[in-house]
Amino acid sequence: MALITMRQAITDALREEMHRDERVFIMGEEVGVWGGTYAVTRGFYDEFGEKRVRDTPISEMAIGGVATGAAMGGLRPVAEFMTINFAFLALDAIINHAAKIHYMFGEQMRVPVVYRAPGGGGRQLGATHSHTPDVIFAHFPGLKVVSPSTPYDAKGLLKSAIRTDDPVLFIEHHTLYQIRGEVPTEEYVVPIGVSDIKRPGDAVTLVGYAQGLQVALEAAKQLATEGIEAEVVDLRSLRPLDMGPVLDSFRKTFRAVIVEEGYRTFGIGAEIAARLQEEGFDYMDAPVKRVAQLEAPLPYSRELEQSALINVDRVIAAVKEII
Amino acid sequence: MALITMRQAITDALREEMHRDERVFIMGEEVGVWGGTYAVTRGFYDEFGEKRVRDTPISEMAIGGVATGAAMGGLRPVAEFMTINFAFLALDAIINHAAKIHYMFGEQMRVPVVYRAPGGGGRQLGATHSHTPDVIFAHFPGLKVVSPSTPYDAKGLLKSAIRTDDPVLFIEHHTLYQIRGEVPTEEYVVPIGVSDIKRPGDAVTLVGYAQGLQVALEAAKQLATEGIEAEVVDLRSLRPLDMGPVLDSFRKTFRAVIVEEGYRTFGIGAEIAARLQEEGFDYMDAPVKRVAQLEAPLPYSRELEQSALINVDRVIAAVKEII
Amino acid sequence: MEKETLLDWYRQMVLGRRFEQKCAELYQLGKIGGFLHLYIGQEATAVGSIGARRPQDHIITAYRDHVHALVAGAEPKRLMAELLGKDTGVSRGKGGSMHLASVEHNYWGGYGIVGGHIPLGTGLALAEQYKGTDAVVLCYMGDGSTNIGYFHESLNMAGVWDLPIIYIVENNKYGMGTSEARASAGTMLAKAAAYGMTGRQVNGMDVIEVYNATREAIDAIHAGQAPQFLEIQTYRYEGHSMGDPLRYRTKEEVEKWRAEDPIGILERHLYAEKLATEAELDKIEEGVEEVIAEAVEFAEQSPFPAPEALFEGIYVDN
Amino acid sequence: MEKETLLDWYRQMVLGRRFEQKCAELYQLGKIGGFLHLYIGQEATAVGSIGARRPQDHIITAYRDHVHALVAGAEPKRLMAELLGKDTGVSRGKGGSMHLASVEHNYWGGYGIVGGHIPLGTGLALAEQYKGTDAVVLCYMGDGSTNIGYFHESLNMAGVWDLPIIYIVENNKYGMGTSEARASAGTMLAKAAAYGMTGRQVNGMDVIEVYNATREAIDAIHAGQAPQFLEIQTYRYEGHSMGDPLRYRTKEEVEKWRAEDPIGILERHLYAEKLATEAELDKIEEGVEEVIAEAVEFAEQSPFPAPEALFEGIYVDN
Ligand SMILES: Cc1ncc(C[n+]2csc(CCOP(=O)(O)OP(=O)(O)O)c2C)c(N)n1
Ligand SMILES: Cc1ncc(C[n+]2csc(CCOP(=O)(O)OP(=O)(O)O)c2C)c(N)n1
Ligand SMILES: [Mg+2]
Ligand SMILES: [Mg+2]
Repeated sequence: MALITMRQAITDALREEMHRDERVFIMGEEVGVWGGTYAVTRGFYDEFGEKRVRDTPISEMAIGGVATGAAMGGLRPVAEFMTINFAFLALDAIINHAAKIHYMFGEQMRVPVVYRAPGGGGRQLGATHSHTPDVIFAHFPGLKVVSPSTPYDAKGLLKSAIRTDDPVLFIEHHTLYQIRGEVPTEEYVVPIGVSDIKRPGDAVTLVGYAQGLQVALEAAKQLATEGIEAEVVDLRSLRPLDMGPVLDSFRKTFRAVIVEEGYRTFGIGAEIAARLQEEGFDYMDAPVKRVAQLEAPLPYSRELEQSALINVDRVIAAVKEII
Repeated sequence: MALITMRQAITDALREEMHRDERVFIMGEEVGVWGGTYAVTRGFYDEFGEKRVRDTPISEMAIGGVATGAAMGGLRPVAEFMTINFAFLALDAIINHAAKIHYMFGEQMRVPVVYRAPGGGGRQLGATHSHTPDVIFAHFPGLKVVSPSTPYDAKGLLKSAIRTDDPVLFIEHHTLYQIRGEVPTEEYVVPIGVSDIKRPGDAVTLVGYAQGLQVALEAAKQLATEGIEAEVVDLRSLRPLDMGPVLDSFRKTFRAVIVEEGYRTFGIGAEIAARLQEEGFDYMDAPVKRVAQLEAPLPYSRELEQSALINVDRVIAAVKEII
Repeated sequence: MEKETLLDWYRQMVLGRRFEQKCAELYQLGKIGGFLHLYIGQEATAVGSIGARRPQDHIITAYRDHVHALVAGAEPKRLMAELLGKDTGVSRGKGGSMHLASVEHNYWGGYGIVGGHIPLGTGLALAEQYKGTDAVVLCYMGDGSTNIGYFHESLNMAGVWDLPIIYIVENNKYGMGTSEARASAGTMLAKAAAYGMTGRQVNGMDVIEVYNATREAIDAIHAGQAPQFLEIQTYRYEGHSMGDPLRYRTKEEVEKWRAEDPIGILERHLYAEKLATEAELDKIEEGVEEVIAEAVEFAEQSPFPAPEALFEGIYVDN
Repeated sequence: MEKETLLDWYRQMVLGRRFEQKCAELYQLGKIGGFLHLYIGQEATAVGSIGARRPQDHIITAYRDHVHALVAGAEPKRLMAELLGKDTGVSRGKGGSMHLASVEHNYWGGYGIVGGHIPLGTGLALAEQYKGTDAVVLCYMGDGSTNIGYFHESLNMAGVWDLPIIYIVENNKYGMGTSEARASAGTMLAKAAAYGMTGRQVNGMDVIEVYNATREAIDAIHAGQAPQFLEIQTYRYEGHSMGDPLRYRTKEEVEKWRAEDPIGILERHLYAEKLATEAELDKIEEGVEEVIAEAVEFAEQSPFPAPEALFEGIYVDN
């Protein structure tokens, strides 16, 4: 085990996979000479050369589509969108091409592409650069959507993403790059589509992923000081969505709060709440609550932006409303 | 009153608004010489000339963005995406520009643009051409998203959409163009953001919009023959989302089924169900059910495609599970 | 050109045309659904250019894709089965007319989103370059699709990376009802030049000229001049798809182009050069009719996909 | 050029530069957050080209937008307030550095999504053409952004519709760390030609040349040659944004360009032509320092937006 940052865990996963498999290569804006705008691929250009670490023009549609085509042709591209906001421009390439091709051509082709995309708010980048739009990508069958909350998961899930023969959108919350966690020094993978209990408890179920999960964990810690033991479930992947552990937990706690950084309306939490009442109706002691981003474009001004984002207090308040 | 098709209602709204306000103009692929691929603007090119009925190149990003700019500059564009599938290419223009500009620049600019987009499945057009992706557009504050189910609403809502100073995505379900309904001959508008009871009842609440609403109405008719009186609520607009009538109905019937053509996971129904359990928890006699598209890319083959789509039987079955 | 090659091209063009005519019939009968875009008039482009490719070279195109599939070597019966939505279709009945593919023939399919396949073809070229093979990609598109962002971003990326791809614009003068002049502010060759490609105009009604131009483009790539760009001047005789009101062009214009029919041109050439007799060509025609009859028979007899097929193939790893 | 005009341009360029330097300071102090893209080195472009516009002409650009705003006439103090996230900022503190606008000065703002503003500018031009005015749009962008689909689709549409717009590429040789040669397969002028525009290269370190070129482009539009395209050769001395590791270019290259500093060039011109004395220029410099001090003072003293502001302005009609 080593205590490393999420950034390092992602870097390590990429490097190890590139050493393991010649077909894996990286493409995207500033991934090479610059070393990646979040420094995830620092040193890769020198280590692997420009064939395998490809700086692209500012062309998100082509990043989305060319990576898809390269995957069809037998490579295993890891294409980086500098931020997920710019992936809006590649929605068609991702959803109408990468995610459909295997199915639509009767399984004649495979599209083992990974799209990496940092996302999230809280850095005063303004409305267009602060999205957490994960849900819109997770809406469509054919794509896998993964978003880790810990260095351990980040490394293990990215390896799975690179190895699966399906297209994967791998969302990295930019405020998590600095967090540290234990990661084994030996090889491991984390399977895609398996939710994970990050903290056991019996008083309430907190459901989250990525940054929302970290907020939920912190809330759980504080609640514990008041004797409220929250169970924290990390979705880790949004499609496939593994509701098993969420339901198991709910059947034990009878109450749940979903924590997500994105907007509440038509957000991730809506589906979780809908599923809990559908499949766990008899266990509902209280309404399932949602803590999410307030419904405004994120403003630049620091305090104003912060006021729109989720935080530990809002999670604790939601928990207290239902227990 | 006149009995006209939804297509005619939309055509009439456009024509009347163009006569009323010089600033209103139409742009899009094949809206002019061809007369619109769904024949909505047939005759407009001759009637209004090429200044006000503008055929564009096949350039969805520019259709999205140029219309936004023209609206900033004081015009009132009605920009047509030939189908909503192609609006994927304009997601950034719509969400990161049209929907943000008023807010992000401190209200210095207004963006009174309407994007019209036919959508929906059921016509054997294959996975890329059969989306009902309404939810992904409705996820973001700043945009208004409207989708009518009747000729009356279509005409009145489109007029409101053209007159509001906010950007509106106006989604027309392509299988509804042929349906007929009563429409006043005198001027009227239907306000955006007001749900509507389309059929009164007390046994169960059916919630839908657009094609889903028509399926729900048909189901209600059949249920009535068995003595089950369903109340049918038409959302009409997805953002703003007017939950008032839905909640009122639910507090009366204690049970609800949501009917939508799009995918179930992270779909419209998820939010409705989540809101019902949050705000109507004490009235829940049974889980809120969702009837939606099965989670597969829509295939070409007719029967296979049909098997994935919603239908009256599935709605009736869902109702019977909870009453 | 060898006699045999020319006769084979003749056969392929006739096959393409008859196949399309049969599709139109089956559409009227309601056996084919969705959108149906016919290639009639443009046959020399697919036949001449694909005629120039080596087996390792890849083909990818838009939704007007039946004839490319046939020429690439896909079985007519499996194509027809696809059009009828059958389980035996090349795409298991899931793709339909716009999404035919036959990967075993390096035919990577038709695509319905205008321009969406251009980066895919570019990515296929990247894969070949990466693997160090000598294969090239023939990436076809319409004149109208040169106005979409995909075109621009893809050609630029291919230019920057010297990818082994030939972008082939089938300029049939219209994108749906919008003429080239109303849709494009610059010429096709100027667009190519924007990405550092020289480009070349080709008479798309002459299968031999198309063949030669494609051959030379492949050779140019092998000589280090990748990517390549061809603008093929051609015309579609029928509407854009079934149900086109055809308000945007005159009968005279269509007639003018019909007079330059690619099949007719080759036929005249064959007679002029005494490479074929009427009897030989009639025999070819008969052979084609047989192939098509068999294809329809096979398609009609084939089963529709089973209900379970809906959920098959969404993912490789479930 | 009149002496007064030149001195005013000198003042504007100095103002632009000092403003940016102050921003860098305030960023280091944590008073400005988010991304911050400085315009230092490129001042002659905004000053010369906006110097040529009439009040009715519109301006729109990307995120490197402070100096365009200043030159367009926005108040320095309201710009600085925006950068500090204050309620008195031009965008009420909601936009920040990348989203300055001052619509009363026909300055339609900076935009953070690369290329996203190009169709917006094109739409503004459409609105003027529709209304029948003689106003034109100056639409600025970087060299790197000519590779995104927005660029292509917008220029083509403007070309097809003859829209009154000047696309002004500020070619500072890099998009972030990627040089023009590594990002663009063709030249800027070849890209313009793809949309039927002739285009012209301009020395962006010479404010007079930029002015003249812009004037002529406006005149050309009025003479019926719309749209227009200018490629302005320039350079940014600082990193792309704060925290740029600057691994992609050499110190020598930067020094070479610094030697052609646009302020220095104009200064030498003023002295050579005896249009100004050192004392005059010093006085201008002092005046600028005062303006900036006032702007910072105003910004610092201004209140942050009230909490309610979060939900204000999402819609016009609620
Ligand atoms: C992104 C997108 N926009 C619009 C359409 C609708 N559409 C289908 S084909 C077509 C015309 C394409 O013209 P061209 O590229 O010249 O090809 P041709 O049909 O002439 O072969 C249009 C507008 C689409 N399929 N995809
Ligand atoms: C669509 C999109 N992709 C990527 C980015 C990240 N990004 C911001 S600026 C920039 C470089 C732009 O270069 P250029 O157009 O030359 O302008 P310059 O910064 O040199 O003024 C990039 C890649 C973005 N903001 N938007
Ligand atoms: Mg065409
Ligand atoms: Mg630049």
